[in-house]
Amino acid sequence: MDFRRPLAALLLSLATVSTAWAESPIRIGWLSSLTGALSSAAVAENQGVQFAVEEINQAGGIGGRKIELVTYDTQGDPTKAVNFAQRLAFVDKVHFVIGPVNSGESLATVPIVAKAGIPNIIIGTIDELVDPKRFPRAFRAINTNRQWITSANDYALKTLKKSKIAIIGDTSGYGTSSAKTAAELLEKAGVKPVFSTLVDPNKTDLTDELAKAKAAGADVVMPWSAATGLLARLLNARGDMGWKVSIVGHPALMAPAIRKLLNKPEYWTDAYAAGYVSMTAGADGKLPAATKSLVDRMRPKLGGAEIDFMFWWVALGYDTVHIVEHAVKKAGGTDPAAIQKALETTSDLKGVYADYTWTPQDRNGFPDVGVVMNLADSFKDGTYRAPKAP
Amino acid sequence: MLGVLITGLAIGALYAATALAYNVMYSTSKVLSVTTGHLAMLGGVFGAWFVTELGWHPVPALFASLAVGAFAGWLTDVIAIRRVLARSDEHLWLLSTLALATIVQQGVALWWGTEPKPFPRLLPQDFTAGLADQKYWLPIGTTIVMAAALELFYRRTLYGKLFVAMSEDAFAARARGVETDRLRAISYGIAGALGALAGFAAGQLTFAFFAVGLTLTLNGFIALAVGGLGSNVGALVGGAALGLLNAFSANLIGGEYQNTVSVGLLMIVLLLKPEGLFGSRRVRPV
Amino acid sequence: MSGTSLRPMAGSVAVLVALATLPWWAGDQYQIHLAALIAAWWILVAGLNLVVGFGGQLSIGHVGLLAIGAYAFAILAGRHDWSPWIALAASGGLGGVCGLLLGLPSLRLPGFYFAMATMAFALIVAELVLALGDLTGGGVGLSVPGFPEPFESPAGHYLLMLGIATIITWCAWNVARFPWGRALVAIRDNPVAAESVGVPVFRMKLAVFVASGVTAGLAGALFASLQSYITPDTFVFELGLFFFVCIIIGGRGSIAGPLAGTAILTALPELVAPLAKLGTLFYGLLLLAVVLLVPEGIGRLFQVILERLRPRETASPVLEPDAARLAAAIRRQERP
Amino acid sequence: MTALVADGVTKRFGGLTALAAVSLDVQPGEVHGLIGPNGSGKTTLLNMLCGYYPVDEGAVRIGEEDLSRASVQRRAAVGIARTFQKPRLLPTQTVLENAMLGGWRDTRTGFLAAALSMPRVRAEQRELRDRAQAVLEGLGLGYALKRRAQLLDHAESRFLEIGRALVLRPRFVLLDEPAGGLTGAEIERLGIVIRTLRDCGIGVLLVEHHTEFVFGICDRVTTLNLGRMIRHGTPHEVRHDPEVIRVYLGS
Repeated sequence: MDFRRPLAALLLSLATVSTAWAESPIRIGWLSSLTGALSSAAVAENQGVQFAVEEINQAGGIGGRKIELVTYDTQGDPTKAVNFAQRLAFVDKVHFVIGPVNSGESLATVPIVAKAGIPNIIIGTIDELVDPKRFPRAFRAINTNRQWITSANDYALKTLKKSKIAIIGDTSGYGTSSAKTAAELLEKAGVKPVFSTLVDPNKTDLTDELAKAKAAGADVVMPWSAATGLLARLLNARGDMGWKVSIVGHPALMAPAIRKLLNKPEYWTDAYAAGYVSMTAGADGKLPAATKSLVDRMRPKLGGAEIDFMFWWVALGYDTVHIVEHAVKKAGGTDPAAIQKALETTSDLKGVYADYTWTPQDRNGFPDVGVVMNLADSFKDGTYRAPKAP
Repeated sequence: MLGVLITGLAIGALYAATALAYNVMYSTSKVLSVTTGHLAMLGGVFGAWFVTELGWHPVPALFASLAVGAFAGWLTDVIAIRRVLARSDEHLWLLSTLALATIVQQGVALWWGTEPKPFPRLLPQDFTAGLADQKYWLPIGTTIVMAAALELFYRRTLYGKLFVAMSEDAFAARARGVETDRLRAISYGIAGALGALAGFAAGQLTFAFFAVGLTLTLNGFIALAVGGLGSNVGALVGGAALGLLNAFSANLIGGEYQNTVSVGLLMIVLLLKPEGLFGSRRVRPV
Repeated sequence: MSGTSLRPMAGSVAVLVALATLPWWAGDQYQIHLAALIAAWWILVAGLNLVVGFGGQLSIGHVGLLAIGAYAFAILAGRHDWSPWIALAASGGLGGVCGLLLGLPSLRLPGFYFAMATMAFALIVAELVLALGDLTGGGVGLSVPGFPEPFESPAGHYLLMLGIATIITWCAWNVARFPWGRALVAIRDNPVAAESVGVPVFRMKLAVFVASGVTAGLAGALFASLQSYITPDTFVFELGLFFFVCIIIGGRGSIAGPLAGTAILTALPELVAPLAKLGTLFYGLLLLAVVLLVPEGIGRLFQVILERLRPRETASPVLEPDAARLAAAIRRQERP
Repeated sequence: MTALVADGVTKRFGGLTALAAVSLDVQPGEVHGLIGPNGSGKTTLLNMLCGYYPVDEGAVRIGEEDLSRASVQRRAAVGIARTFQKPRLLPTQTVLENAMLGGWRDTRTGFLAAALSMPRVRAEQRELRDRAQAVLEGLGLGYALKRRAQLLDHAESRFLEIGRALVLRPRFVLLDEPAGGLTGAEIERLGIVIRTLRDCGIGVLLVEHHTEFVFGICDRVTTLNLGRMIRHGTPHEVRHDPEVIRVYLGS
């Protein structure tokens, strides 16, 4: 029944659009793959974006100007994403573009939005998406893929003190490039993976790959894939084999969807995924105040019960709108050049998901310290716990 | 290596079962339906839905899945075959079954979601059984039983004999008063049930996933073409060969070249023996 | 023909003039982009139409050839700094070569086998694009350069594509109306009869398949430079299905039908949001409806309606052979 | 004078011998009848002359040229044209276009020349159109040139198929049951057409069940039964042959 949520969201956004009455609203284009494969992140981010827009508009808008959100569902298709980017730039004439969600789509739309001179808040993790020279108005809010991988590598090497690493990527675009980056970064740290392979994301059984990793002497397995099915099968294969080996890798390892796919709940232990400081409960079991506050405010919207998806997506969506708010306030309007200036001199902008800093040379706003390793099986109410120091 | 062998055989069994379903439909209609793999997909998805979401016991869930598969098979005949076979254009059935397959796949994607979902444990067995695990042996066993049952069906039952007669000469069968339309509908129902059974048995291997259908349509077809169109022994051999080739190639050269390797096998067999390993050479029709 | 072809000709010219002036009357750049996208798809579909619509060979994997053209252009013009014009020609040439390599083994196969072979080809291309990451950029993809002035602006790029699409359309129309087109239709509708009059069935199928490879390669290059960035996510199997559906819905054995089909099916989901939600399901439903209700395609439907409207010939004249005229006709064409 | 010759041809399907060492020749300017009960191998022989079935033993020749291994297309190129038991037309094409298909082998231009509409292509097309139109008018189909073939009645379809065969500029025309389904008056007109072909020097092989028609029009008749030739001769000889009467004509 997943498709109802984006539909409701779309209707909601239409309603927002029609009730916006301010004379000169600030138009934000929102490219979101609300349906199609890999829609779960986009749907959650959309919750955050919608909520932020509502909050700001209820409080009177930004400097008296209401926000008008123009949402397009790209379905994860880069061709559609390009069409909609063109439409946002030339038909809807938006002041900002947020998205798209998937890296593949972003790679195609970012140059177009840049050419149109429109400020673009990037929420894809692939490194190539930002470039102060080619895309001077593209600012990234999310962490980079490199930040995830570096954290995971550090955790494996320094915290777990393991150095015989097996890398498993999937054959999708994201998986291949991440696995490659992971191997490069490891080699830079002086460690050569003992085993490295790419697996079809729909492959039914990973026992063989794990057996080979084991034979190669691996003492930690690092999967780089966003495919929850594949990761669940990896965990299952490890458990069924009875192999005691740590798994460290992509955030999807701790996706709540994995729980249902596991043969036994305990197969999820000894697995660590890159997560966020903002979404990690401290030793006292408490979330950071900003996160807690947003969770409480949004809970009624999300059905009132426990949150059953990763809350960081929501927080990221929520923050993107606030970055826009910050930029407009600081620039004193929506002039694109002024916005660029405002954002590239932004330092330590407080957000829920992270605190952002951009400079004229660096368009990656997410701080390295924002990433932290989480226990994969610690999911509760949308957030996580950090592993105890060994 | 034993592990590779058994995983290869298990996935090969699923390909072989799909090839058997192709054969059953082909016998009465001379049509290769694009929906064949999707029948197995429906068995997996509905099986998971009945057990996990509706909380049924696996046995009634199995029979309900078979019913869903049989219905889908029958629907294939009613919607995509019956009206089209009446016309002489031989391309139409390919188009109609392709359209139906797309509708089924995308419909399931909208309803069930595009993420793979878990398939329940069918027999009480600990997960640490290793290579003795049911997820390997259920599809292998099911496919062997399925092939044997089909053979008995063709040899011993009236309907089975009628299928054979119709596959040899549909016109002669009709001339002798066989209701070929009804027979074809029945064969499609049976093929649907067989496909669903295979999908159900292999559910723990594939998970309940909407995209399994197209993969099986292609790989089941490769198994069929390698083994020889119309031959059930060929379907088993072709399926096993393809499954093993897939497993060993993934083991030796990695997972990036799965399709390339499978299609390579198909091309080699078609070049050396166009009718497949166990197929019969057909006389050219004028 | 000569008398009746004047009207469609005038119509074509009018449409062409309207399209060529689009940048001056279009509401915005988005419409120009959409028109350019339609032109790119049509360049591929025009060639594929000869294979599917005329020759009756059901290829559902042309997206593989499109990807080859797109990547060839991106690599040659982008990474190796070839002139975009030479890279464009090379993309078309490579598409043709790959069409030859795919067609040689597969075009001898019966219908379903052929369809599966083309589908497998598309999957293999997708697989190789990811596996050969050093060449193709793997999952990250490649950025693609545009064309030099005056084709750099969106309007210029659109006009370039319109020009190429017009030439391709003219070529396809020529093939269709001359003996080649008839022979292809014969291969589709009655291969036995085609052979009986000496049509070299396999060679012709191969020739048009190679031609379709060339147009797919050209379309890939133009599409890639229009997108300005390509990733493997762009060239999904469903796109191959889309091209195929454009032809079947527009009508087999027609040029205008698939052209209209391509334009409508590209623009419709952009304009009607509920259709976009259904995505590929919509194409499936449309395909099924057309195959069951008007298997000759919607284009044929219009043709039949027009024929109905025309005054019926009253009672067929009697079939009365004229021995003298027949003998004269036979003697006249006697071989030397 | 070069004749189309089947020289002791044998065809087996699996264990079944469909034709056993059958010999037959069709002379230019001759109408040669081929009769026999159902399953006697008439159509098989015709298919072998056209190249649809390979010859297991024996040979097919025109004059000295051995065609036994030649493809269907090659045989069309040396002037063997045929019609089918059930007319095989292109339903969506016009009558004129169907007939023009017969002239395919005179097309000398390649794919590129056609795509670029070179003057030569257009000249060829014009010449072919005129020729096909003349043949159709001679056959009495001049009124239906622009009609789509699927709208033709049965007799018109049969005549159009003969027209297509004639546009191929054949030396030999093989007709597979051309009178099937025609009315008496139509058969008479078919007779006019066949005689005209003969008068123009074309050799006609006529496979037919309508014995009155065959005996009335043929110069020579060959009778097959169970894949063997049982009688060969003038219509008069064949008609009164006791064996032919026993197995086929009846008393």
